[in-house]
Formats: sequence, C-alpha cells, structure tokens
Amino acid sequence: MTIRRTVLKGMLGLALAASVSGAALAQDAVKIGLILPMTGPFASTGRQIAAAANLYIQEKGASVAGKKVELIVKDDTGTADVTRRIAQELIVNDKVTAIAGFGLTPLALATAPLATQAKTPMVVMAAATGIITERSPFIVRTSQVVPQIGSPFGTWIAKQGTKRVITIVSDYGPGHDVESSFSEAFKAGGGQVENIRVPLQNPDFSPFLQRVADAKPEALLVFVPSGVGAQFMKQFVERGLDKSGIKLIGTGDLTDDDILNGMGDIALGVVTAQHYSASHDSPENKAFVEGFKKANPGLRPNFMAVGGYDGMHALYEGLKKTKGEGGEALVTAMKGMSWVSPRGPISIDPETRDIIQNVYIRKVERVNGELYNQEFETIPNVKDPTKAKK
Amino acid sequence: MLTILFDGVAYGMILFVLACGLSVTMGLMNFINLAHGAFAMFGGYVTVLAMQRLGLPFLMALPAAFFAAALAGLVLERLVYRPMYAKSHLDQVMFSIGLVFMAIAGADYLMGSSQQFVQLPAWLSGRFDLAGIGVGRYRLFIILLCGALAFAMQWGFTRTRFGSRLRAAVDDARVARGLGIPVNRLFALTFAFGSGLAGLGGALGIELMGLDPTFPLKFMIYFLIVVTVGGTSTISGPFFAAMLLGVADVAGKYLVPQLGAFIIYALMVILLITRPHGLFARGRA
Amino acid sequence: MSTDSIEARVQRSLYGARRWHPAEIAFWVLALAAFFLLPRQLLILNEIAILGLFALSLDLILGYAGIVSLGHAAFFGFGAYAAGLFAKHASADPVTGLAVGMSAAGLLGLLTSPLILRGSDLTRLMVTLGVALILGELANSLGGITGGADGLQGIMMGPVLGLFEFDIFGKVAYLYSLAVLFVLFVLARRIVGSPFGLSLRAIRDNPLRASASGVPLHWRLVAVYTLAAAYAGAAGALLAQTTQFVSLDVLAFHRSADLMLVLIVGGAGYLYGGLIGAVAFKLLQDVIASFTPQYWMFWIGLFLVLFVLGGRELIHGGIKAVVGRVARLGRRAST
Amino acid sequence: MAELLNVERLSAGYGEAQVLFDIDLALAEGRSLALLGRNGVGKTTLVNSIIGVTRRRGGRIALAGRDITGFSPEQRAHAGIGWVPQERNIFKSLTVLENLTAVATPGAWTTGRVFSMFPRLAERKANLGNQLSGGEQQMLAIGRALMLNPRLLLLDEPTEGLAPIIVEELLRALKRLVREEGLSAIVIEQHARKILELTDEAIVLERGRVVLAAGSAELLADPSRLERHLGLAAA
Amino acid sequence: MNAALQTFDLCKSFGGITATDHVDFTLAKGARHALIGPNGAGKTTFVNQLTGVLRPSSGRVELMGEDITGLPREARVGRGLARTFQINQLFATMTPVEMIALVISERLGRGRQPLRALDREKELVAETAEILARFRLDDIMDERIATLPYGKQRQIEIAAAFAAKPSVLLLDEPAAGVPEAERRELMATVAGLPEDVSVLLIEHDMDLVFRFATRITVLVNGRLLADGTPGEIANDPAVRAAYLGEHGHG
Repeated sequence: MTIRRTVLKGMLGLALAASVSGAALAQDAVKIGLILPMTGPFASTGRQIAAAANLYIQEKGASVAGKKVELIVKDDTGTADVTRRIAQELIVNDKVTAIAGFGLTPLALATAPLATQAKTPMVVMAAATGIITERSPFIVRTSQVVPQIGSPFGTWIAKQGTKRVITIVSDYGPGHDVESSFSEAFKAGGGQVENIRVPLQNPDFSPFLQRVADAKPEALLVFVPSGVGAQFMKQFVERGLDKSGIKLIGTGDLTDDDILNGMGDIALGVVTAQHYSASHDSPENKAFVEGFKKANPGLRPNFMAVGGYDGMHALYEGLKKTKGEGGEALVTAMKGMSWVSPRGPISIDPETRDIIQNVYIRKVERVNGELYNQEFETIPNVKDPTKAKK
Repeated sequence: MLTILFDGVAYGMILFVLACGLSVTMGLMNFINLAHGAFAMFGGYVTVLAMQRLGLPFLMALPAAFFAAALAGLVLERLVYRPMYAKSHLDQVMFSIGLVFMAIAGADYLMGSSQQFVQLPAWLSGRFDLAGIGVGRYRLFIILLCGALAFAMQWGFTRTRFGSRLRAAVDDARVARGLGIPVNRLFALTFAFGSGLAGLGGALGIELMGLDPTFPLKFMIYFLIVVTVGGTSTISGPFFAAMLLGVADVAGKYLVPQLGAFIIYALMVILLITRPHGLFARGRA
Repeated sequence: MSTDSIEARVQRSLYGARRWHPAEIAFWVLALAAFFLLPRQLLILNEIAILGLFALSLDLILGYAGIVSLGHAAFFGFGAYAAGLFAKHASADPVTGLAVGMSAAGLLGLLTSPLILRGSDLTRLMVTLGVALILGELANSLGGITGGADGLQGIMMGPVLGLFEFDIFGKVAYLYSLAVLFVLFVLARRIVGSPFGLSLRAIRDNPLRASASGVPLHWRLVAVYTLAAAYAGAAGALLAQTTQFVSLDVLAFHRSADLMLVLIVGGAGYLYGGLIGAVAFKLLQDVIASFTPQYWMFWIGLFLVLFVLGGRELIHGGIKAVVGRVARLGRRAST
Repeated sequence: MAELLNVERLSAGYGEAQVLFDIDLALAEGRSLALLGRNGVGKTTLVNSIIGVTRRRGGRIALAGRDITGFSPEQRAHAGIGWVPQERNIFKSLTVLENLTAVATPGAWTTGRVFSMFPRLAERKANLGNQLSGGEQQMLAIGRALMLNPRLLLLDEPTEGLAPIIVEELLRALKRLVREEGLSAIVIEQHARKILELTDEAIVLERGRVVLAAGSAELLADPSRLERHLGLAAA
Repeated sequence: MNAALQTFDLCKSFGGITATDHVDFTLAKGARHALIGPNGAGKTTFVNQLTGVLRPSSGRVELMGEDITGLPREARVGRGLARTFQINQLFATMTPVEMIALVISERLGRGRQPLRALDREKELVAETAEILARFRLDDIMDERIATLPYGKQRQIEIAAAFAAKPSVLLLDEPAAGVPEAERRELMATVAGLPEDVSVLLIEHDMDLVFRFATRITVLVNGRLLADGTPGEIANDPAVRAAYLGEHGHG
C-alpha cells in the first residue's frame, strides 16, 4: 500500500515536471532553433552568427506575419550526435518552424536526414561543404559553398599569369574542397599546382612552410580554420617567405574580419577571394556593420555574421510569403528569393537551394588605421560550380 | 634540413618550458595536475593584456606573465590544491579537469573566444641566413632564452642547496621531513615556479602556437607526453623528451607530411611500451 | 558450531552479490517508466542509455580490474564505425550490426591489451590515450572508407527485429538502447558475480596477493579488457544506429575524458555508478547548457571541483539513504 | 640534571595496526639510552614516533620541557632531534656532500667535522648516495643527522647488516659522540652487549610495551636478566 | 629424497649487494621448520625467490622434486606452494568469505569461468565454510576485511594461504604486529595445521620458534650459518654471536 502511494506520487511529480516544460508553448509564435558552436575551438563562429541573427530580429522587429518570433540558441558542443539530438528535440519538443545555424559540415550532415524526415526547413548559415544541400530537399544555404570561391579564384589567379602554386589546406572536408576546386580551375587555366595537407590540430607550421620555401612557387594558397590563419601568416612572414617573392593567397578565411585587425602588418597585401568583406562599399553594408558594432562592442562582423543575417532574412521573407507556415511551403518560398544583402546582390538557386552571389577579389590594406579586406575585383553571380556541372 | 632541426629545437624548447613545471610537481607530490595548461594560458593572456592595454613592451610583458602565473599558482596551491594531495590519482585528474573547464569558460567570458595576437618588436621578427641555414629571429630568441632557462634550472636543481633539498624531498619525502626539510614549503615554491614557467611558456608560445580559450585542453596532451616520456624528478628528462618530440614532430611533418599527426602519438606509445617508467628513468632494483 | 550452518551462511553471503536489491529493481522500473512519463525527453534518454553503457564498459576495467584508461573512445568509435559501415554496405539489421560492432571492438581490445599490462597508472593513461588518438587520425586519413571529417554518410537502418522502425521521437531508439543496455548489464552483473569477476576484484585490490592465490594476472586482464572493449563497441554501435551517422568525434579525446568524469561522479566498482553518473552528467550538462550555452563548461568544472573537494561524501550519503529507504520499503512489501 | 626528552603514555602505530602501548620514557640531558628488544616489538616505531612519522594514538612527547606532541617532523628536527632512520634512507640522487649540506643548520657540526670523524666519506664526497656501500651509507646517515646539530640523536640499528670491521669503526664513533661530546642519544640495537657498553641506561621493549628499564652497567653485570628477555631460548 | 622443497646453490644479488649467497636448503615433507636470522639477513629475499616474486641470479628451486625456478607465481601456487606475507597482503574491499572463496575457486579452476554463480558451486561453498570454521573467521565472515582488527587480518592472511591446499606453506612472520591477546589464537591456528602440510616459518619471536619448530635454519648475511634441531641451534656459539652480539664469532 505504502509503496504504491509513493510510486504514484513519484510518477505524478515526473509527469508534472514534463508538462510544465511543455506548457510554455505559445500557439502563435514562430520558433527558430539556432544550433551553433558556442564553446570550443569554433566558438567565434557561433558568436558571430548568433549576434547577427539577434541584430536582424532587433532591426526588423520580433514578429513576422503576425506571429511572434522566438529564437532558441543551443550549443552543439562540437559533436555530431549531440547536434542531431538537439535538432530533434527542437523539432519534436519545441515544435520549431525551422532549424538554422550549423557551424561545421559533419554536424550539418548528421542533421540533414532529420530535416527530411520531419519536413522542417534547415537553413545552413556557416558550413560550406558542397554536398550539404544535396542531403535533404529541406536545406537552404545562405553562407557559401567552398568551390564557389575556390574555383573562380583559381581561374582568376591563372589569368594573372601565375604558373606555379602550392596549396596548403587543413586536412578536413572544407580544406579538401578548397584544394580540389582551386587546383582544378587553376590547372584548367594552364597552371601547375602541388597540394599539401596539414593536420587540423597543428600547432607549428614550420615544417610545411619549409617545404614551400624549398619548392619556391610563385604563390601559396592557404586554407586553415579561421583564427589559425593568423598564426600561419606570422610563421610565413617570420620565415621570410614574404620577401622571397612567394605571394600569399587564400580564401577569405585567412584574413577573417573577426581577427584581421589583430594580425598587424604581416597581413598587409595578402590577396584573397571571398563573398564578404566588412568594408564592402554599399549602404546596406554600412548600416549592417554599424548596427552590428553598436550591439556588440569590440566585434567586427565577418562572413559568418553575414551568413546568419541573410539566413534570418530568408526565413523572415519566406514566412511572410507563407503567412507563418513552415514545412515545404517555407522551403518553396525561399527558393529563388533574391535580395540585396550587406555582401551585395544574392539569390537562392531554386534548383539547388544553394546561394548565388558575387565573389570578390580583395587585398588587405590599412584604412583609417584599421586593417580591411579591400575589394578590387568582382566576379558576379557565381553558382556552386560543382553542382552547375551536373 | 638543418633549418628543420632548428625549428624543431625551438618548438621543443617551448614545450619544455611549458611542461617542466608539471614534471617536477608530479615527481615531488605525485600529483597529476592536468590544469597546468591553464597557467600557461593565464600567462599568455597576461602578456596580451599587458601589451595591448598597458602598452608594455614584449620583453617587459614576459616577466609579468611569469610572475602573474607564479602568483596564481601560489595562491591556488594554498587554497585548493593542498587538500588534493592525499586523494587518489583519479580524483586528481577529475579535479584538475574541472579547473581546466573553469579556466576555459572563464577566459572565454573575460577575453572572448577568438585568437589573440601580440606584436613582436621589429628586432624579433623576420629571419636571417647563417651558413645557408634560415634562422628565424624569434625562434633563435626562444632557443636562447629557453636554453638559458633550462641551463639555469639544471644548475639550480643540481648545484644549489635549494635544489639538493628539493631532490631530497623527491627521493624520500618522509625522511626529508624527519630531517627538517620543509617539504610543503618547498613544494609550494616549486609549484609556483612551475606555474610561472608555464605562464612564461604560454607568453612565448602565442606567436608559435596561438592563444585562445581552448589552449589548456589543446596542449594538455603535449604536456603529458613530455612528462610521461621524460619521466619525473629530473630536469634533463623532460628536456630531452621535449626536444625529441619537437624535432620528431617537425621533421616528421616535413619529410612525410601524409603521416603528419601520427608521428608524435606513435612515438609516445612505442616509447612508453618499451620504457614504461619514462625514457630517462633510473633503473629500479 | 556445525559446519553445515556455516556452509549455509557462506552460500547466503555468496548469493548476496547476485541477489537483486529492491533499489535495483526500482532503478530499472524507473528507466522503463521514463519512456511513458517523459515522452518529450526520449532523445536525451537514448543518449544517456548509450553513455551509461559506455560507462559500464569503463567500470568493468576501472572499477573491477583497476585499469585506468583515457582512451576508451577508441573502442566506442571503432564499434560505431564497424556498425555504421556494416549497415551501409552489408545489412541494415540493427541486431546483427550491434554484434558486428561489439566483435570488432572486442577484437581491437584483444589486440591492444598487451599495451596495458605494464607500467604505472600514468603510463596506462597515456598509452590508451595514444591508441585512441592514432585511431582518430587513421579514421581521418582513411576518408575513402570512413568519410573522413565529413562523417560516415548514408546509413539507413532497418527496423529492429524486423518490426520496429526508428522514429523521429526516439521511441524505438530509446527502447532499443535500453533493452541492449539492460541485457548487457545483466550479463555484466553475472560476470562480476562469477568466480572470474571475483578474481578481477582480487587483482584490483592487491595484485601481489592475487598472484599468490593462483590468479594468472595477465590473462585475466586481457580477458576483461577485451570484454570491456566489446561493451564500448556496443555503445558505439548503438550511437551509430540510433543517429544513423558516425563522425570523427566518436574517437575524440573529450569522449574518453567525459566518460571518466561520468564514472567517477557515479562511483566506480558497483556497475550502477556509470549509469547514475551518465544520468547526472547529461542532465547537468543539458540543464546548464540551456541556461548558458556559452559558459556551461564553467559550471560543470565548478561542479567537478566541488565534488572532489567534498561534495562526493554528501551526494553518496544521500544516495545511500535513498537506497536504504527503498530497500526497507521493498522488504516491507515482500513480507 | 635537566630532563631532555619526556615521553608519557605514548601509543602509536601505522594505519590500522597499533604497535606501541602506553610507553613512558625519560632521558636526561647528556645521557644515552639503549633501546633493546627482539625484532618486531616496536623499537623502530618508538623512534619514528619521537621524530613524528608514525600515527600517534595517544600520549605526549616533550623535548627540553617544550611540548612537541603537535609538531610536524620538520619542526621536531629543528627543535633538536637528529634522526638516523633504520633503512638509512640516504637521498639517492644527492651526492655525499649534498646529503650533508641539504639538511644542515648552523652550529658546531660542519661538513669538515663530519668528514674528520668519517674520513671514508670525505673520499667519496662527490659520489651519489646510491653508490655507497652499506657501511658508508650508515656513516653518512649519522653524519647527516649530526649536521642538524641536534640535542638528541636517534639511531635506529646503526650496525645492522654490516661487516664486523665496519661495526667496530661505527661503535668507536658512537662512543666518541656520547662519551666525549656528551650528546644525548637513543640507540636501537639487536646486539645488546655491544651497545650497553656505550650507553648509560637501557630499556627493553616487548610487544609494544616497556618490560624492563635499568642502568646499562647493571644489565651488563647481570646477563641473565637480559638473556631472559632477549635470549634464544627460554631455557 | 624426502624433500618437499629444496634449493640448490641459490644466489641473488641487487647491484653489488649479495642478498642470497649460495644457499642449499631442504624442507622435508611434513616438516615444521623455522628460518631465523637477524634483520637484513636475506630471509624475505630468499622467500621471494621460492615463491617467484624474484628471479634468482643463479641456482635452482625444486618443489616435490620438480624444477620450478622459472615458473610464474600463480603456477607455483597451483603446484602446491602457498605463502603468507610479512606485511598483510589482503583484498581490502572483500569480505573474508569472498577472499577465501577466491583462493578456492582459483584452485578448482573456476576463475576462468565468467558465467557461473559462486553460490551454486557446492564444492567451493563447502570448502570455504570449512576454512572459515577452521580459522575461526565465521563470526566475521561478512565484514569488509579492511575494517577488521589487525589480528583477524593476520588470521585471514594465513587462512588464504591455507585455502590453496598447499603441500608447502611459507609463513613470513605471521605474528608480526599482532597484539598479545590475539597472538595466542593465531599461533594455535598455526600449530593446528594438518600434518601433511610442510611448513616453513620465518619468525623473530624466539618463543614462538622454539615452541613450534622441529628444525631450525639460521641465515646471516644471505648465507646459511647453521641448520639443526632447536637444541643444537640454541647452543651453537656462532648463532649466539649473531644474535646477542657476543664477540669472537668466526
């Protein structure tokens, strides 16, 4: 008798606890689950995107199509299984209209089948490996696709008359993408290329740089995770490679706006290709940068931030069209959407749901005492070349 | 090739300065302090702040990093480490991992999650050629400074009274106490000094290894490799272990880049299987 | 004093270790009840069950044989990849896949067991860690097989036992993981209470006396290490199957480190430690992380520090009191 | 005569095992005491308890009128106790000279005096502790304790396991210390006769208790009393 | 030859120190033999070589006429050579029942079997009960060993060795550190060991040695100094010298 009562009491307590956490669900709210790396080595990615997403809501108001917008930020802890579980919980428990964020490719890939299964739109705001959008018809990407940058950059470099390039990339998905897309385009343009891969966790680049010094190419293309790039450049300069006539080039990750200013003079003159620079000259961008800096003192928006900002824009505009409805309707609404983002004109490819955008060739220069990637050439409306070929 | 050797030595030197405090405290109190890297990170951030906020020159920031980390070591040893000596190794591991977590989140909160940089003075940047070997100025500076430190420590450890008392305490703490050697005080000082060195290593390493809040976790494995391979209770053991790892890592990556990260781990496993008590452990009866 | 009555008492004592304590029954009933009571939390419950199984595996070697390991993720990850690859290329049946994952990890355990027979705690920590790191690098560089840093894609699992399809709510996933956990737990419980299990405890308590009592240390350690590896492989296989994805972080250092924390929080050497630790650790992490997604590590760290500095006695005292109360209730109910 | 050491109702042991039960012991300044008894009766435990490296379960210890019960071993050493432990425990990674200087406190005993007392040590000044023979280790252990300039010297089986010729040399040195220098000492010894000639008083321990306390000369004169407690057979 | 355990020219040295110096020793079947010698005489080193803890530098050890010099420890136990330790070596977290059951289960070859239930093994239960009763441990059989009084722990130390059903039992100072009251009980147990077990006692307590042993061997500085009946040993001048420090030993 006594036991039964105790057990009953316990069950009641548990049930109550469960219902309380669910009761907060307001019917007329649109919830967006934002899953980002908030801790660990890629934490700065998460910070940038979260800050930009919040900025967007702040600017455009916390309601769309008559519904209140609620952003739920979660830390992905850098592991695929946790990311997937969090996404699943957001979908099943919080009944979010869309999931967004995704800092790293494997985490996005792990979640993709879920989006299909639950018919929940998934906006990728950072991860940049080509295949991601092919994994689910519910994925829309507002960041970039690596070959989108690498391939035109390879062509451009070849066009400048450069003949021999060495690439150094971190040994993981995006790195491989950069390596292959750049090399392919560069070779097609008549160039010669040698590829070197370095471990992702690599404290000292000197052995790899020494190989480069021995080979004496005309240019060295580098792709390492944002942040590590600075270290790389320091060692590049320290080794005197800058003076030996080897040009340092790379995708924009190398001269990430987030940390560019801290790098100092060593970064001056580095040529990169990327879809966004904080110094992009347009009224949209001026407003964006200003708003961002005001809301986050000491932080300069980078390409991650703009991915988050545009992702929110796609969602807002899509929701307006569907009158707050999610699911397939929302994906359809986002397909083909085009607008002028802080980075320039962009659109969502209706076929691949990947982003189409301008790619800029930039050079690091000092402007008003601060270091910026100054754009000097534009390659307009670039699609993901890999998908375009199919 | 000689340039590679040179780079490897510089890298090894930094590893040594970072890890040698850990090795001595481990030998002395049989305490596994995985939070050693947190002191290194602390030293690094002190340097960054001192240079960026206070505008101290690099050479002045280095001692600041050393003393700040040493002071932190001294205080923490007194407050939280003391009760841990008597506990099991597992408890110590857990406790110090807890400290690492706190340090990482704390640094993130205070300093942000992005990479930090320092501007080296001009006379330390760039490189020059010496008999065909490319010599990086900063790496040369590291080798000279850390080499001098290692030499001074070896001298202090083997030639001074403080050193002989310390060695006596490591050999047999019970008898050392019974003969009037204040083992606890020695240990507190050594702990503080080791933490200070870690702080200095962290400061010197910003340029080579970078500095962000995940530093203590990222390099924990390297410290541990140096200590386990080098053995505890000497200065020369960890020194040679750090050199070996530094050179092997750099040369390995240069010669066979495909194998990159394997080399250091494989080397450790092989060394530990063949010499379970460390590379330079004295044979035991 | 008649030897007969002593014999009966000896038998009762030896049976004691095997007898199901009311608190144990309550634990499993609760685990099952959670399925009905917490329908919204099934996903994290599934993760807890898997982590619990993983911790159980570490408990077998740490709690029962005294072998420390900082690289247990090697077996977890190996099992996960084995099960994932099996599902992708051979058969989508989960139970067969589980068996494949377990055997693969067990084999790896057998092959690497000579490495842990010598040396001090520190050496073992580092050697096991080294093995896991090497395996992680291998998985990264064998991208053709493992999918490298992108993870192993395209795992499609069939229904469990041909009947139950995995669903998005994690219903089947949790029940499947819980069932596997339960079966393996009962097996572990049996093993621990067997003459073999007794000899393991002997080795942990005092290797010198164990060998002077006729226990061949090496072979027993090899056996238990292999067994624990297979258990870890099972946990990895469960993860691969229920998330239908395997990525490099199954082999990562933090997985081994977290595991150690889980087991120490729960307490090693009584099988439930890993399970309780898994519940506590996951919930704590989830709750704190939902409050402060950026700085949850700080609070976990603080918890660990306080736990070691004196909180453990408090917590374990509390648990003992609860278990005692359940036991009393159980006894009253049975009379 | 001033009382140097005063031990009252001391009980002590290691971990769970209790070895000493209610030991009372007093030693005057300048006097020496032989601590006799068979193996395993607690002689070493008593010495170790005086220096403070055992687990005390009750009782008090005073040195020169000062209560040192609550002192740590290093405080006791500085209060004036010099300890020559049973296993000698030479610091193996220190040279002979360092073994001496590491523990030295200023006073009459210097390395020079120790070397003149044990010339063999002077020859091996630069050798590491673990490169010494048993006899040299014992000399070093004694010299090391003297470097603390103690008021009371505790010697735990100084002649154990040594060749007869070395034993003679050590005993001569001990005699010099207690007879000529007037140093207070407690000496544990299995070979009762040898040591009774050097000491003023003796106590015999049996199973952790004092069973006999007498003057050394008295015991030497009446060997049967000793034989009863220490002899091979009760017969 | 009627020897249970024999050594031939056994030597062991550590670095430069000779701990066991050409020892030829015989333990007769069914013997009650004591090994004595001053501290540091090499008794423990000698025993460690018999049981396989240390490998001899040279020489040979035979058990029941078979060479066991190279065998691992546990194999020697299987062949009937069991020992106790000078410092307790117990399974601290176990109960006496478990510890005794372990030894018996290993002897019966059960330790390899992970799926059997201990309490279902009739033979094991019966033998465990018998040992517990013989060593008067039945009243405390369910206590954790670490919490038991020292004397009881000593008793378990002997019981555990005896549970291995040895033909040769080495007792290394069984009474060391035991309070007087419990010492009597302990020695009664030793005296009550079955006659077919050959016992070698290493002990300092001469009362005990002379009460127990029918034969005594004296080891000094790693060398065999004397070997004989208690009477012979008690009157041997060299032994008296070694023990009482009388001058004029040779």
